[in-house]
Amino acid sequence: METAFSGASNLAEAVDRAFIFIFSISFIITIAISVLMIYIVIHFSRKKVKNPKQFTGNTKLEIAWTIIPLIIVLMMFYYGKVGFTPMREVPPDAMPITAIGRMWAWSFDYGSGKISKDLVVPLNRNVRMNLLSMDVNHGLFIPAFRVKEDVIPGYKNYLWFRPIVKGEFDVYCTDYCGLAHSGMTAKVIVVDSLDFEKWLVDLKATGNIPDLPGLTVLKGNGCLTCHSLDGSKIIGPSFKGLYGSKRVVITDQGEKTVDAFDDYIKRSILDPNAEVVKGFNKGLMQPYKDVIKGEDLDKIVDYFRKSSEQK
Amino acid sequence: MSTTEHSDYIDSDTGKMGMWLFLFTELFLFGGLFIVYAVMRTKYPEDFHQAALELNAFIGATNTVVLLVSSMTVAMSLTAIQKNKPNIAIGLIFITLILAGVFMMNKYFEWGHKFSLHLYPGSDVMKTLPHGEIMFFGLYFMMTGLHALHVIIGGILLTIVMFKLKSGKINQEHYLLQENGALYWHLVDLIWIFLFPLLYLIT
Amino acid sequence: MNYNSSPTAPLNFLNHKTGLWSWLSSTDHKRIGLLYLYSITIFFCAAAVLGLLMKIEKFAPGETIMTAQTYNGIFTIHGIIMIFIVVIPGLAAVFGNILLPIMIGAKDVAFPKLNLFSWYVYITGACLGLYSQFAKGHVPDAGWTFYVPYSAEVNSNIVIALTAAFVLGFASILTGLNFIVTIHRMRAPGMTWFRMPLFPWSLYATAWIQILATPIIGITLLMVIAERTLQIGFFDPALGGDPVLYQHLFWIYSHPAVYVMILPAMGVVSEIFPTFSQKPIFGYMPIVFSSLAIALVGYFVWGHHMFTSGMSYQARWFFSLLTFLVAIPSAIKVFNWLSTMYGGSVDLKPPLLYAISFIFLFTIGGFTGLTLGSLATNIQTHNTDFVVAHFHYIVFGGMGFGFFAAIHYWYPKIYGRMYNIRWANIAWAILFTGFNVLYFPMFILGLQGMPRRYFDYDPKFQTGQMISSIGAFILIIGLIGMISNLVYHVRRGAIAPANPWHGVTLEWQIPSPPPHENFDEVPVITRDPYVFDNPYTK
Amino acid sequence: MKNHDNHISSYSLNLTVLLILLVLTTTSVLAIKFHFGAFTVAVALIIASVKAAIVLTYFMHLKFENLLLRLMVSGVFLLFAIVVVITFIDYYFR
Ligand code: HEA
Ligand code: HEA
Ligand code: CUA
Ligand SMILES: [Cu+2]
Repeated sequence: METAFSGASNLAEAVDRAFIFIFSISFIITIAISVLMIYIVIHFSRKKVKNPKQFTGNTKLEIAWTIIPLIIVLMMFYYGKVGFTPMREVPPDAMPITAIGRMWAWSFDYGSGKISKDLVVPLNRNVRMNLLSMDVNHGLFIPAFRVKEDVIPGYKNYLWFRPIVKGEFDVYCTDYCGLAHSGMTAKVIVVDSLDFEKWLVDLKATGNIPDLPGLTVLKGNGCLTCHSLDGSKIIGPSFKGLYGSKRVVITDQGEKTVDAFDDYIKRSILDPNAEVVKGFNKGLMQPYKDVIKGEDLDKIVDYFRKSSEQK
Repeated sequence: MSTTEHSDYIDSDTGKMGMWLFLFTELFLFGGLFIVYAVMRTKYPEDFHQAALELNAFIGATNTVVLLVSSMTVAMSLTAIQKNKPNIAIGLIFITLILAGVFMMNKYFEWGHKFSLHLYPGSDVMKTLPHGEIMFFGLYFMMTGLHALHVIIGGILLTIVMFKLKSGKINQEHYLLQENGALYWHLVDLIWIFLFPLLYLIT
Repeated sequence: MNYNSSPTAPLNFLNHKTGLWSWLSSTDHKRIGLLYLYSITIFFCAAAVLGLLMKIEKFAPGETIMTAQTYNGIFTIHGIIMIFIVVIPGLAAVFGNILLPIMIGAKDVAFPKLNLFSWYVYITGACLGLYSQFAKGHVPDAGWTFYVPYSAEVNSNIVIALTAAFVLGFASILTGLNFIVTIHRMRAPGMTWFRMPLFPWSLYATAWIQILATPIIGITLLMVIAERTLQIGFFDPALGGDPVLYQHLFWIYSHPAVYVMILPAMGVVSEIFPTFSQKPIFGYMPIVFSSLAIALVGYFVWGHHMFTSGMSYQARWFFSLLTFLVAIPSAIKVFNWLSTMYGGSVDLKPPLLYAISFIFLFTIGGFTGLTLGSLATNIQTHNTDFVVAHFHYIVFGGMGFGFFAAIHYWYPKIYGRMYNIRWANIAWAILFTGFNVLYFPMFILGLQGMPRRYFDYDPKFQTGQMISSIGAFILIIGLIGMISNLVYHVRRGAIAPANPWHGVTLEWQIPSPPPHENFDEVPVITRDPYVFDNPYTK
Repeated sequence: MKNHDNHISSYSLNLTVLLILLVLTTTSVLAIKFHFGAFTVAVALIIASVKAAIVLTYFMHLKFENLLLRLMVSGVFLLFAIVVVITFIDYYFR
């Protein structure tokens, strides 16, 4: 179970120490200033003081309140730096996982053909996340672990941590990335090493459904955040009964009706903005030209065909 | 505006200071582009090298000379009006304007050539180039384009100066506008002094 | 804008000419200042209502009163209006315009026509901002920071919004330019640099930031426009561009811009504390030089907005260190203000109330700024509600309350009328309470991990969000109370004397409202700005 | 409003300045031909800066302006240089 402030990674302690240091000093000084102001307003009120003193400064005081805050902020800087430095020093034995951010879903690629929408990690193992963006900036934020780095296209950013508490924690996207930015969440699930090994080799458990490989591809690429399978409208049109249906689409040339067979479906994935289904907005979906490759496209079409036939 | 309205009675030092501050903002405007250039050059040294070979250093050099000479003629026109020789001043400004025209002509042919080679942003040829080269041409068009815009503005300013010289509104006693126009023109020159080596020379 | 009914017999800048056109064509710095005041107030109210709408939406998780698309559009235009249209021009364009020339003993600013021109540029920019909301297509939804690649790709009226920000930047540059030249060239005889009051000093520091930082954002926005319209890929990774470079360029301007907001507010309270304590400012020189130091060092800390962007380790700690250093001049000022009141004859009138709450809110905002500036803690708080709370505390609590302090201080000077003091005190109390109820919970939410720019949230955040939303309603009551008091008494207030607070700077030596030409004869200054040699309290 | 106390720079001075600038331009064109390797950029920029300085001092009359203006101009260039350097603290160490 997760509590608000308790840290669940090896990095949390140093971060929290910096928090505590800065907040304590801030608290003391803020209170001191407020009390002083109230005291002044009462004690030197116009009713009492008819003859204000006319002094204009004091060099010793000025030096004091330059030097003392300087020392304080340098200490704050020090705590911050000490808490931060280990975050950039990834231990060489860390297990690499690629976090893929796209509008608007995370997927975590373990390399071995295992792609998951939640981040499952073993307890007490160093984990290195390689951050990869498919479209715009995202931010990978795991509050309980005290880690956050931006996921920027064209850049190879990374972060690492070692989970020290078992449980489920939130993953957020902290860089504004459009319509469903706030829906771009996931879970970190910290499990025992043994359970983790089991989970990793079990390709079925998290979405890899061998008899429906197309669905696996859809899930792995986050398509289902915007397209439902049950006919409800999320952000894009639903996939329900798609194959073989008639679509009214808007193109640059105007409105037209097309039949949703293989070609249309592939076109809509590779270049979604050329033909936009009427009633939906252009530009919300990025082209998947470089993302979903030939074989996977066929799997998707195959999946659509089969699920339409079932009905 | 009636006489009691606060009028623009600007003495020369005040006016000149305003102009200089404005020039500072212009410098930082181009400064942003220079930062982009510097970063991109360190990222793609090879591509920048290749792309810069496409530019014609000869046209660049010609334009440098044209601008330098024009800079001198404006400076001299100021000397002329200070010495109370308005006709010489007008003539010199006129030469400056002609040089500005020559500069723009060169620019026109240079750009036109690039366009005929389909080397413009978003073109089909451009899309096939390596990233750094696309960036180089992007910067090239943005920087020279913005600079050309400044040449045009400077030209308009100097034209106004010329007419005011003719009508005697600018004279030996009052030539603030001419001074400021000249300052602006020198800035155009100053920026080109950096653009020329960065875009045309260093390959 | 017809002040004919004003019974103040002598002609002044408000009534010497009448009719709308006499205002729209006036090159009088005081009238231009008022034009800014009215336009800014209108935009502030509009954007504040948008803020309230966001809070209502967030009262409960899920969709309550608007869709995600609307929410994203609203925080974008809320940010654009508040930053570019309200607080950046804010104090400088309103009170700087009205008071700077008077306080340095000048008849007007150096370039009066340019001054009027900048107002028109400003209005053009502001209208473009509005147009982006109503033009065909989607409202812009990239946040006020316009981060690429999103802003370069999304299909909404981004180009209009970018152009608006560009034009507004131009207005800001022109104002800054005007002020620098005014201060250099127009000071009255005897007004040496160090006899200049502190408000003009703060404007001077501000103006330098305005002219040296704004062009950078100008060119940056132009590059994004070029990217969208001409397909030049400066920032698009698919064309070799660099999204992080955009962030550098954006913050090279936008960090110094936050000091454009706060420095004039610091100048205002530096005027208010001496007057209401009937005592010279404590540490005149340190305050002057800390303003200049903030302006200078503030130019080099922009990277603290990008600590998680994958910057190099060296850059991160360098920017963190400089961020901490720039806090020192602010600390110096706070202590000097406190010492100014200490030993004085303190009169707790509304301007002082606002000035004191300024210190309180600015301190909280500043310390949370330090939390954000420290590397380890920034990683946790970046782009969460903690940042939102930080900047509302420091922008609204700092600059906003500074603005309210200024209007309560100079109101009798500008209009020659007095607002109702008790009414003002009550409004202040509600405003202050509402403010803290609204924004304080956001610190805690942020620490718990609530990200910003979130339309929807995890139900575990609901308590905090609800308290915060309630605060917004308290705040709105206070704000309406304050504004209505001021508006109501413009015509109906009691006639104010020329110097109701017994101030000693030049603006208090001329009638209220000031005459069209400010001074009958050019004043000659023979002493320091804050000499209360004959405190009226004696 | 009068400009009398202004310095008048003679025609010949202007001409000399132009000639120097042209010589520098030629130098930099030739210098690039020699390929200094990594230093080409530096050489080109140094020559350009010298040219810029000359334009500022003579054509733009900074030599004859008051100290304040000269300080401002150098300050502005310095500020810009610092900003570039700081940006490179990021890019250089990546
Ligand atoms: C008026 C505007 C204003 C001002 C003055 C400041 C002032 C400061 N700001 Fe803030 N800031 C913003 C407006 C402002 N900020 C905005 C709008 C954002 C968000 C932008 C966005 O992303 O949308 C932001 C974001 C922001 C961030 C980035 C957060 C993130 O996104 O990760 C950081 C990080 O360092 C920061 C730090 C600071 C610091 C250290 C100061 C310092 O200058 C504060 C100094 C003041 C004090 C320290 C308090 C007073 C001093 C004392 C009481 C004396 C005692 C002091 C000591 C002993 C030290 N600010
Ligand atoms: C000066 C700056 C300023 C001010 C004063 C405010 C004021 C307010 N702001 Fe704003 N805010 C910003 C600057 C400011 N904000 C910026 C820059 C952002 C970042 C945008 C981004 O992320 O891109 C932001 C973001 C922001 C968010 C975060 C959005 C998100 O990240 O999800 C929220 C959420 O609650 C918010 C709320 C409010 C509220 C409730 C107020 C309230 O204080 C407003 C109080 C006022 C009222 C409640 C109404 C008052 C009514 C009247 C005065 C008169 C009535 C008028 C009529 C009858 C017509 N603001
Ligand atoms: Cu992805 Cu926000
Ligand atoms: Cu900042």
